[in-house]
Amino acid sequence: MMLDMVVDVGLIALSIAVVLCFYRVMKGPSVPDRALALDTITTNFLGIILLMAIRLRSELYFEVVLVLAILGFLGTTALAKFIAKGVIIDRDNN
Amino acid sequence: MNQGSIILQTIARQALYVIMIFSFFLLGRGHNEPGGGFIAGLLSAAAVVVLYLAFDLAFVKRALPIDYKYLIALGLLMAVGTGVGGMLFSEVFLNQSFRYVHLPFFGKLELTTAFLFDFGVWLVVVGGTLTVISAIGEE
Amino acid sequence: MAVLAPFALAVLVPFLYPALGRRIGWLVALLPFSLFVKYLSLIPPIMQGEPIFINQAWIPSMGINLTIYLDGLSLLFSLLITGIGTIITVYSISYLGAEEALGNFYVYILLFMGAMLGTVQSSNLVTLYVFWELTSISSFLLIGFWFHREESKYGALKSMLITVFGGLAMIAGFLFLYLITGTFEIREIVAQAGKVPGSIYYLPALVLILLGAFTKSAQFPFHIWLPNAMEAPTPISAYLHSATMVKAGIYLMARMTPVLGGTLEWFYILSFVGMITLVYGSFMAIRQSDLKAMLAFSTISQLGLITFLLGINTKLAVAAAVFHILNHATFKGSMFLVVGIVDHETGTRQVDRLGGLARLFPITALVMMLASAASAGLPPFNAFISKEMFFEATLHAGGAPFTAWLFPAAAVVGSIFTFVYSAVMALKVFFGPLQAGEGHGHGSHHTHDVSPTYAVTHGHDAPERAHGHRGHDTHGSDHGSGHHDHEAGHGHGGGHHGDPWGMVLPALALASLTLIIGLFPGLVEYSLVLPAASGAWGSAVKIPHLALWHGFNPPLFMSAVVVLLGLLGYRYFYRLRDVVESVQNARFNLNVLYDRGVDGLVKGARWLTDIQMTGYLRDYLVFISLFFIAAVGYTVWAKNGLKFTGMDLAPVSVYEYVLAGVMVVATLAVLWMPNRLAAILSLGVVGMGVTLMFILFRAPDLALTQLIVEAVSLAMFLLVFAHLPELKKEIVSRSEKAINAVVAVASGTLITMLLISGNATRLFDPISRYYVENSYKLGGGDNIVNVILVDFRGYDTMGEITVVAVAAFSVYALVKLRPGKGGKQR
Amino acid sequence: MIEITTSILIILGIIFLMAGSLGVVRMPDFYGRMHAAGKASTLGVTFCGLAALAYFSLSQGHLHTKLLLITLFIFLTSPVASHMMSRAAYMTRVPMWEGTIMDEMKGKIKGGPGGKQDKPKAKTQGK
Repeated sequence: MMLDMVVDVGLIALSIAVVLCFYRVMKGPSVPDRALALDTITTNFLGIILLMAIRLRSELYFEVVLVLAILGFLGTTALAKFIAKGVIIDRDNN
Repeated sequence: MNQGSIILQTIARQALYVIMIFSFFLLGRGHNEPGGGFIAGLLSAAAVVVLYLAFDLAFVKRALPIDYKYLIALGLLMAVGTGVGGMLFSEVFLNQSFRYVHLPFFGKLELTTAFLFDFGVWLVVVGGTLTVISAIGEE
Repeated sequence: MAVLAPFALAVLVPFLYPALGRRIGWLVALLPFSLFVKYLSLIPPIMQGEPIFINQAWIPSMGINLTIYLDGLSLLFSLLITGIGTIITVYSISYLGAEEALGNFYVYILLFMGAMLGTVQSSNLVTLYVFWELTSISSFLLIGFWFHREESKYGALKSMLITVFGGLAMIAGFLFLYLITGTFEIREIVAQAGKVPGSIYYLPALVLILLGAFTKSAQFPFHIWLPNAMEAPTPISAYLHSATMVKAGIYLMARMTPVLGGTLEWFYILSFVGMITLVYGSFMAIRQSDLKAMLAFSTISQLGLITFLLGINTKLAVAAAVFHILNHATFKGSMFLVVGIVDHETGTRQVDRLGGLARLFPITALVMMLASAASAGLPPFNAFISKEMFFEATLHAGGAPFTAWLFPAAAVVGSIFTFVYSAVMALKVFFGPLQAGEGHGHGSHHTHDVSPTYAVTHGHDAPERAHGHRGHDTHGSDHGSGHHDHEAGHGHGGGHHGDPWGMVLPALALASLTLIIGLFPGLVEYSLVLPAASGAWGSAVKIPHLALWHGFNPPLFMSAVVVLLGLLGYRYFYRLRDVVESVQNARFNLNVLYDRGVDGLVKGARWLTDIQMTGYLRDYLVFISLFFIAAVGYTVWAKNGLKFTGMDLAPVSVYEYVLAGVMVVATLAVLWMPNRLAAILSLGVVGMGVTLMFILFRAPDLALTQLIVEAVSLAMFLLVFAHLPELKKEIVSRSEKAINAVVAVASGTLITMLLISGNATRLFDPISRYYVENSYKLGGGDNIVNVILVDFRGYDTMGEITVVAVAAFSVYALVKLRPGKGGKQR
Repeated sequence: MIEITTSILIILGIIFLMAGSLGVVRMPDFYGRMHAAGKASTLGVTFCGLAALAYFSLSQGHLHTKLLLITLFIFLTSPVASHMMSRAAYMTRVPMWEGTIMDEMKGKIKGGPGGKQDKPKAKTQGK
């Protein structure tokens, strides 16, 4: 099956991408680097899960994808605010 | 309006609705496909946290004037209520029953007491998480 | 059910009290009275020997059910409880002023009554134990009724500690019995009584159950709590600590006689403990200066007497014991009530300060005469008959040769002392020289209730006393202050003395019983004593006819000796007391032992907590994991549960290896991360890895939950870090790091081993098959995981959400209640 | 037909995702990496999403709305996350690559390099 073969290649490629980003998480001189690398890992995971969904032809995984997307977004934004201002939920700064 | 980035605020407004719909969706079908009170609850809490991130406490307090602790209490009441409800029909405590109802538009809909129980769980989880987050946030 | 009625009323009392005020006493008295009548009506059927049996399943699976079994023995006790209960409640209406917390007083009394009825009537050992502990609790509440007084609290705590300790021993004994006979039902145990003495569990069961009985009935080593229990209001002392509660131990021994009795151990333990308590109790009674304490020790000695009789374990002895239980309740109860009146009227209970009250309280004096004469065992009274039977029993006790003379001798000595202190209480207090008990005495023991005090010699120009009730009470009670002062002052003029009818009548009723039973024993013999004795003995008991006169026989001779020496003792009472005083040395007495024991316990507990509570979360973790490794590691090693063979492992594809590799690297990375933030991030990677694993193994639900847990914990970390001080890396000593490393590695390997062996052993077929099959049929949903979560295991989920709720509230409280930065309290 | 379109979309997705990851690794300073992560990966995931969408919609005959919503959501939020991260990095003066020619943002963001120093950039302000 041509499609399955493509999906497998894709999976392997994405795994390599994850390992690459993981390298950045390890090395990353500054904290934002690490955070960004982690964000990219999450995005790669999204890709992997989507490919898995196609590979296994089941629709169960879309929930996981969306939840992962939301939480990735949430995590990174919280991290960003934390790095920038040291406080995540500010009282009222207008 | 505040020092927070404008982009985040606009996105936050849209994202909030998407996440909320999705969490209700998850809650609703919990019985048959993956979903359920816990996950839905946390997702709704995540949605509100996005708001917290984008805007500040005062804004969110105005937007969501409810005190989260009441949510917890309501959730517990509902969960235990469904349990006790079972006993009224001389069933064992927390025994669930389910009926199939045919709504004109939606087709077969399954009404289960489990959903009420799940809804209770949902309320508790949302209330709990947000109480903690707002408590620490206000610190 | 009769047993539950008191509890029901106890629940109602708090609501009725505001409405009825003081009159609630009458309503409350109605209940025991109606029960008393009901039990009286039960006497005929029980006399014919068919006990009443009601079975109500409580925890059927464990063989514990609420069974009420009313035979002669329990009927006697029920009558005692309800009869004296009525008298006490009526008495306390006039005894306790309006300001006292009457509401909960009556609740406690009813609680106690229900508990006592439950104890004597339940035929299931566990239910009996439950009620038994309930009596301890209600006695704790009642002793500590005047909770603002130091002595009450001390007394209550002491009695609670000792009786509950005994109770625990008793339940252990019951479990042994359960091991032997395989049932909790007393009747079945009695049926298999033959098997019990033979089995190896017999001795521990006997000792433990006796421990429970001895602590409750204040036998020799454990009697120390009874004198301190005198801090309770006098009606309570009369009810609990003389007539009913302390008899629970006796009831238990009587009930266990057919099962545990009949062996040498039973004979020696019981008779010797009983004998020592009898002599020691009466011996110490003489020494007491406070009337109530004297009565307390006399109760101890009388209980010793009954235990002594149960120890002798002949038909006559058991009958004598049962008969004496009845008599003791009558005369000791009335003596307490009289002391209550004396204390209530004169404000003091010091023997030396009281005298010549007969002229002031003629009827009370009469009652006291009746009661103390009975207690001394003089002829026309009921106690004389039971003492005669007691002497008779000691003569034919059997057992070792030396007991043949020791028992009677001890009996006589005990009775002499009893005679002396009864005489003192009656003659000296009421007929001795009129002493100016002006009541300035601040006896440590006397109560401080609202009594208008009388200066014995100086009249108190109170207005004409309204008859019988306390309408004239002119001044509020000072019961707030610890000691008792007298606003009554010493107005001169004719004193209006007379007996407080509200209190005298009940006492008179009880005391008159001693005379009635004494003169017409037959009345009581067949209806109560014999059925009760046969209940205790396990088979019908026939004893010579109860009568005042049995002709010239050794017991009569012994009684004569007792009377003679008793009078002599009374004559030289003070010299006798000095002799007794000298014997008693303060250092080694049991009370000090008890106090030192309790303090030692508290100090030990504090020492233990100090070691553990170092304040560092890290130390707690180390403690926990160390304990985990020790416990689990040992059991696994001991049971050599580790199996590495026979594992049907799923094929591990390349993909999983890569993922596993990434996760391992990420976990190790956490150690070397420069700052905390980076550490959590790499933890995040591990979390993602786990989620992916779930996805690989096609478990979307689990993946979702794992994801969410990841995200929330990440958020929590960030929130908390925002407040933590900005220290990059704690400087942790090398040794501490080593320990942590060792602990981490050890627990890691242990868990992996467990998992592997867990996977290998296939003891039960996996539960999943059950869930798969009927999750749709029963639960109505085809998402098995959720159906389990909500339906099959609904209870756990409910528990979990309660935990979530509690956690949220506690975090909120912790954060909010912290003193604010500016020290302002939120 | 379904397989061809899905495969093409998948390959596109993978290319962009790989590019993104490579960029994150290879780029000299944070801001370069941010470009790669922000743009390339998001595009990559969107393509994967479209692939899945195409596959399931075509095989089931009706447009798979849920998947559409998800892809849209990712497409929306991922760049914002990168944006926030870069803002944070800029405010905490993460060093730029020495070869940067011009910094258009100098002085515009509070706390950034050259910005108006009214608020100390202390990690934790006094609450």
